[in-house]
Amino acid sequence: MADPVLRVSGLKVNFYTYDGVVKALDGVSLDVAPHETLGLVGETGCGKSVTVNSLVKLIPIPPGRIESGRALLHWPVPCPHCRGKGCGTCGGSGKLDTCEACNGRGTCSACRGHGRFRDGKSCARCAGVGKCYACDATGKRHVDLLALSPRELREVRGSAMSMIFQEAMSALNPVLKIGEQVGESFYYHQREALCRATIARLEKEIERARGAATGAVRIVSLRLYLTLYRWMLNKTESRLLQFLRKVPVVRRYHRWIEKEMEQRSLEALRKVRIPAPEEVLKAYPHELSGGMTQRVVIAIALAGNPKVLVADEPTTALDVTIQSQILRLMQDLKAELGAAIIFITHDLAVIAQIADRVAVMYAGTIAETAPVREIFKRPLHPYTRGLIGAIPRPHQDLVRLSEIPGNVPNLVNPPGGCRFHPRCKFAKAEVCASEKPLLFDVGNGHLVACHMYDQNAPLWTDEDRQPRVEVVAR
Amino acid sequence: MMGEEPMFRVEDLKVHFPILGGILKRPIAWVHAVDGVSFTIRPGETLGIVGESGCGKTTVGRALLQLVKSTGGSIWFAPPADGTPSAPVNLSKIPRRKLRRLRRSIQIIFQDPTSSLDPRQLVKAIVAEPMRIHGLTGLRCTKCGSVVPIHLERPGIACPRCGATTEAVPFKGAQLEARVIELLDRVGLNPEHLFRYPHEFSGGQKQRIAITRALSLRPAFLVLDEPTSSLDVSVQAQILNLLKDLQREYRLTYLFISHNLAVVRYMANRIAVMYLGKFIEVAGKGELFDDPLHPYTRGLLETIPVPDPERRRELALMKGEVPSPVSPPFGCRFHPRCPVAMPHCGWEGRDLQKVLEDAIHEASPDSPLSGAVAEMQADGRTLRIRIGPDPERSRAALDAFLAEGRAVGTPIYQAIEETSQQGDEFVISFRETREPELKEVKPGHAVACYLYE
Amino acid sequence: MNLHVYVIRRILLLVPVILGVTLLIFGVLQLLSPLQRAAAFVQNPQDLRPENIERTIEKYHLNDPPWVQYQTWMSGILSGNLGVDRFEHSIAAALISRAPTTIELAVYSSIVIVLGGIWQGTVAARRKDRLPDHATRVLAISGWSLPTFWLGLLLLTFFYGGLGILGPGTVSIEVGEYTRSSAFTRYTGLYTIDGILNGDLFVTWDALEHLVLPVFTLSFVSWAIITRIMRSSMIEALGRDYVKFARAKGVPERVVVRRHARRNALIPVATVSGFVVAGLLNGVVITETVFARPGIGDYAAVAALNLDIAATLGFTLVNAFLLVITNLVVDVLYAYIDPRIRLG
Amino acid sequence: MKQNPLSVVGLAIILMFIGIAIAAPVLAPLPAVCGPDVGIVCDPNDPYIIPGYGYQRDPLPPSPEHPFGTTPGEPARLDIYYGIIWGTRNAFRVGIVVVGSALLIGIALGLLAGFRGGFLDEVIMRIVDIMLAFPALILAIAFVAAFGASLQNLMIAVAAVWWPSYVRLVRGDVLAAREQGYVEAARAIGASDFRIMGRHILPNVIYPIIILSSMDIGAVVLVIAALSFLGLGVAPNYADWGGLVNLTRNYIVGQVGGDSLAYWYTYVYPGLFIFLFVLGWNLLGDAFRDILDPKVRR
Repeated sequence: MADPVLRVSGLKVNFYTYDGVVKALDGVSLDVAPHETLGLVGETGCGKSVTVNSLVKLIPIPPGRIESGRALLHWPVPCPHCRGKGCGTCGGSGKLDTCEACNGRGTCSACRGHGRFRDGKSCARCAGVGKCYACDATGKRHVDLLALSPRELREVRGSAMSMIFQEAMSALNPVLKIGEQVGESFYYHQREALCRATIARLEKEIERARGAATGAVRIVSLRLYLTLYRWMLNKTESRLLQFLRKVPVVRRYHRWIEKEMEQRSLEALRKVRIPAPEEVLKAYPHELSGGMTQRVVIAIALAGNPKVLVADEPTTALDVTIQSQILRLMQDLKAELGAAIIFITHDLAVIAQIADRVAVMYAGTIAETAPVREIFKRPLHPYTRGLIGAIPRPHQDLVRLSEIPGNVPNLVNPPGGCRFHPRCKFAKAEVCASEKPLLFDVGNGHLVACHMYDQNAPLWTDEDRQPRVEVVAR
Repeated sequence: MMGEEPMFRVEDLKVHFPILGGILKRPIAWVHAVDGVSFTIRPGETLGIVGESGCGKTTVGRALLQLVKSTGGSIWFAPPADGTPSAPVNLSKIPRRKLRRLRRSIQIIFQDPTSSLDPRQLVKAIVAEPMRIHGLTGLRCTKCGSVVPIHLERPGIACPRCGATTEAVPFKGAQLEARVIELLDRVGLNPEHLFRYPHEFSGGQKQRIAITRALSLRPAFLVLDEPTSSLDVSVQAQILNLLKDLQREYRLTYLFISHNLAVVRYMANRIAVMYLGKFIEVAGKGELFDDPLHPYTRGLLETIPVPDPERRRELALMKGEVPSPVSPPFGCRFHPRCPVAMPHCGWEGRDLQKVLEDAIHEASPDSPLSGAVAEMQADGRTLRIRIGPDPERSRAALDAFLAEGRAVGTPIYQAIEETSQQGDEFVISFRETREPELKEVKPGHAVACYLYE
Repeated sequence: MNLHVYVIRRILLLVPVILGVTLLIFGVLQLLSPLQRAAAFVQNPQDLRPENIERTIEKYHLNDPPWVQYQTWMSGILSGNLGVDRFEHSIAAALISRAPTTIELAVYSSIVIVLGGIWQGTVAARRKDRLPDHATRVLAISGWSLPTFWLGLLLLTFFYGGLGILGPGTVSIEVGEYTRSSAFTRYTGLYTIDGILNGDLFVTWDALEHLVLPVFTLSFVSWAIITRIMRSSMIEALGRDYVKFARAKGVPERVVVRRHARRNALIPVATVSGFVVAGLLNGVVITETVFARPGIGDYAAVAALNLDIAATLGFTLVNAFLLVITNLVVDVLYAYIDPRIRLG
Repeated sequence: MKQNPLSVVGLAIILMFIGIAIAAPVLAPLPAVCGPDVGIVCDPNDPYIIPGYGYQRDPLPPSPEHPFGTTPGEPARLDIYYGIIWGTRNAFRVGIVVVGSALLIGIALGLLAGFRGGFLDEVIMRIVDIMLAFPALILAIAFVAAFGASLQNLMIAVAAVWWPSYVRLVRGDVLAAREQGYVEAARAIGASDFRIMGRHILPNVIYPIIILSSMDIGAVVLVIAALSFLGLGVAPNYADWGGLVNLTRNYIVGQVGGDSLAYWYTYVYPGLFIFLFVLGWNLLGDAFRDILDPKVRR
């Protein structure tokens, strides 16, 4: 697999509630390749949402706390020297994309990649591996999402990584017009571009005003605006400007950039195939249908053209006919803008249709990850097998669905070892109850966290390991 | 089974809800939740109702128990007095106390187990309450005193233990608790759950409790209203299997309501597809899935995602969204979204209004169409257009637009009956149509669509 | 339903309420025998002689059948005449002449209450379960539990009695003299405003000095309510999906709070502010009594003390109307903030 | 509770007051002998009448026999300590009676309005609106002014202005509960309206309201105190906190300059007890609100 755009490793999250410590995530590791759609499946409370939300610190903290883990996101920054125009420093690309820690070498800067120093002491920086700790040996510029400052985090949110939620209707602010809500995302991520565009428009405006006889006053005001926007271009977060926006007459200057925002919002809405976008911009959320709101939310999420788009159960609340429309839309958009998508759902049917790779989660751990065809053909983890066996098929008459006995465990005191073992028919008390299984690579991109596939623990017969999906078809 | 007397015969069932509004909060409009539905349910079968949210499927289920008062039509129910169905009664007419007694044999499982269980009642109380209300009696052996298990109970059956005669005893104290435990055990819960509150259980377990409560009355008929849509896949499998087993053991009759075609296919023998308060297709499940007739049914089957990456395909699209049930479309209610709609499917003013609005939106500002329409006002089959400032030009533009449409052969334009001009008002009226009614086109396969008339 | 239908509906609903209000008050009156009511009009006990009583009863038609009395009474009210008090002065006139003082007090207090409450509530919500939250909580609850009159007395005795500053009354004696002189025109009757209008800022300053303690006393009690509502609704709003989504969009926290959360959080606050006003009217009576401010509250207290029923009820009626109107305004405001009500 | 330490403080305060109320006869016994000859005025059969000590204008400062000093001598120098102790009993009595009766009316009407709905609902809620159109204290003042000041009238007046808010509260909860799934479920198993109301709705709405309302005891005491402060309360020598403050009020406000501070005890002690009493209830109530209010619940 190509260098991942996002590599989550050992993510551990707890919630300190009054009923005890909920061990929501217990060392979750994920890779997301560029342009791929990763399907994240699991039942309620398995931690799918917590995983992605904690990446951009959207879990409530407190009670939540991210105990450990890293999330390396490949994130080139605009070249500071040329402001993205392209220059020597960035080799004309306008972006800086080499790891600062290792200057693109990919080796640990402390031990030069030897893993240990001359005196034989192993390198603490890279835990003796020799890989660059900052970019995970890719040499590209990566940031650890979990270590970002609030300010950086804000920049990442919505631009590098943006989200779609299940309840589109409640994701939109009921008292703000759609236009205001779409415009925002441009305002906070592309202010520079907006300013440039506005300035250009203003200059044109001034030219035109020159022509007109009565333009004198107008020119003055336009000039004022022009200076203001030049200012904004340099220091985006200017308190003065924020103040000016409250001053009655001067406030007008802001309309120009708002016009610019409106333009882009319209494009954004068109992109998600919303009919009559002009009306929609003026509407309030409750005036739109479920399908429409979900489209709006998608438009907002794509506004900052993200590298990773997280879709958290985007179609669960919708009817089949609308669901298919949205899924189709997402397929098309993905082709257009080539972002990687993390698609969270509990519906394996949807996964089968939209995902390239699938990661199955159970009780805060990754049970199995594999390419989508692979996982449906050769589900290895007992849980995955049960899950696939339990789906009713629309194009097949089943005599009986296979069941997974028991219930999802309470994560305040989860079962030790493999969290699935109390419900697992293959469980061998000795290992499963005591040791937490790691992800074993069983080849062709198929990883499974189950002792059954640990070559060093031959307690299971090959017959056990045979991927059987108990679907009794007639 | 076929010949048998139906347990339910529902004729032209209507349920309309008022929308209150205006200054005095009087009904200003009606939601046609269920708008003339007829069907029968035979003993022992499972009728599935499938449809999108807001199509009225839930309301049908509630109307069978008269939890919502039906606005029109009749619900004939043949209460099986000790196994053999007796004379049918019309549930929508009988007095409330009688109805309350009849509810013994008609029960319902709701979608959301969390809200359907009283948070302040213990499981024991929840399960026992129905038996208390109806003062149920159980059969006890005259010799060994053991209570006959629920699924064996027949009047005058011999004691399964010692073969002695049995007598009817009202459930109280120990007897009652014994029966509750027996029931809980049957659905896979155990006695230690007796004295817990609902919130201590998982969704699946709560649904099991709800099922127990319904079973405790030994009903003949169960309405299953999306019983698993709030549950996870693995739990759903457990519940669905449980329901199937129970049906076999207690010879239950089900009405299974769901939006999930796959689940309905798994549970039902016959399936009714519902759209905007109407049944549009009713067929045995094999029939329905192998040879769907109604365009909507076809559309559904093509749009549902299949849990199999091998059969991965570009998802088909059904255009538009479900219209509001307050003023459902004329003629066939599906016609605005129908891919194979025909001129006589019931086109009306607002359809054209929408088309025109979109067209005007797309049209470039300098095209004649853009200024042609000052105002549109659709009522029923006619669309009144106040044409723009420049009458000739506007009129010409509109005519051209309509003509173009006809030429292409789009049904809506062909449905236009006549166009007339009164002053600056341009009136377009569509041809009269009736609604297609549900007709058997094949044995056991009825569909409401003009394609098959 | 759109805004004006909504408003009309609200107004129509007022009619029965207002009618009921008058009926209730009138009913209270009727519970007393004509004799008792007549007694209320006799200045001093020595005059409680039968013929006096008779005369009074005649004079005020206390023997007419109730509906007739109600009719005359109502027509009086509708023409702005609330009858006369014990000393045969027009109640309406008395209330009007005293209104400015009360308005000054009430308006400034409500400003403090609402703004302070919203701000404090927001802070508490954002720092939930941390020091500011707990501090707010303690402050609010103690404010809630303080007897208004006691707080007033303590402040008064400490500042005025002890330090000799911030005395009772509306303005200090000499300023009072000046304002009554021809050099000073009473445009509005509100000292703070008139001072500015006359260009005599020292009057405004003096009036403000006398307002500090009463306003503090009055607001400290009601402020707690707004704070509490604001806190809980703000906490709710901050937990909503749209706030989460706004954050996910990369909107700065400051903006998330101001623009997304607060505006929604204000909706319930608008609804309770009506009740807060009621609280104010209660407090006004006490505060004015304690700080010897000659407002309508003080008037009512005195009237009640010497059992002047007519005056007390007149005052009550006015208050009821005030409150009803406020609630109407609040409802409309509410519909204005929340588009779902406006258009939904 | 554990979530909110303040509530523990509240509980402590309330318990303390309950203790005082119970032990009143021990803490503040009537003087052994009293009558004109010993210069002590008291009523041996009504302990709520505060014994008075002479008619001098100035109050007596705190001393062994008058721990909190006495009020100024109009109508007589009353022992503040005694008044406060017996005032505690009075406070409990007043608060519980008023809130209790208001609550009964509130629950009854609220249930009726909420569950039956329709015309009955309309009527009840209109009446409630009318009652709520009056600022509570002011309406109470009107009542008292009309029917004369006495403890009974005081309590009636406050109760009369207190119940409407409960009706609104109960009705709201009933309406919410009525929409709950379990009510429909109850209907489905054939339960009668009466049973649904009694077995399903009532238990689900009543506990929060009772708890919350019990916290109003503080608020009621506050209103009563305010009334008696205005002189609309009980006889001046009756053991009532608000009354005690009232006795000293004109006296202080009149004073200019330092010496009004000299008699601080005459108003600080009674006021302090009112404050503590109400504070106790509110602290408790706050904790309960947090537990009951889903918005704030964690």
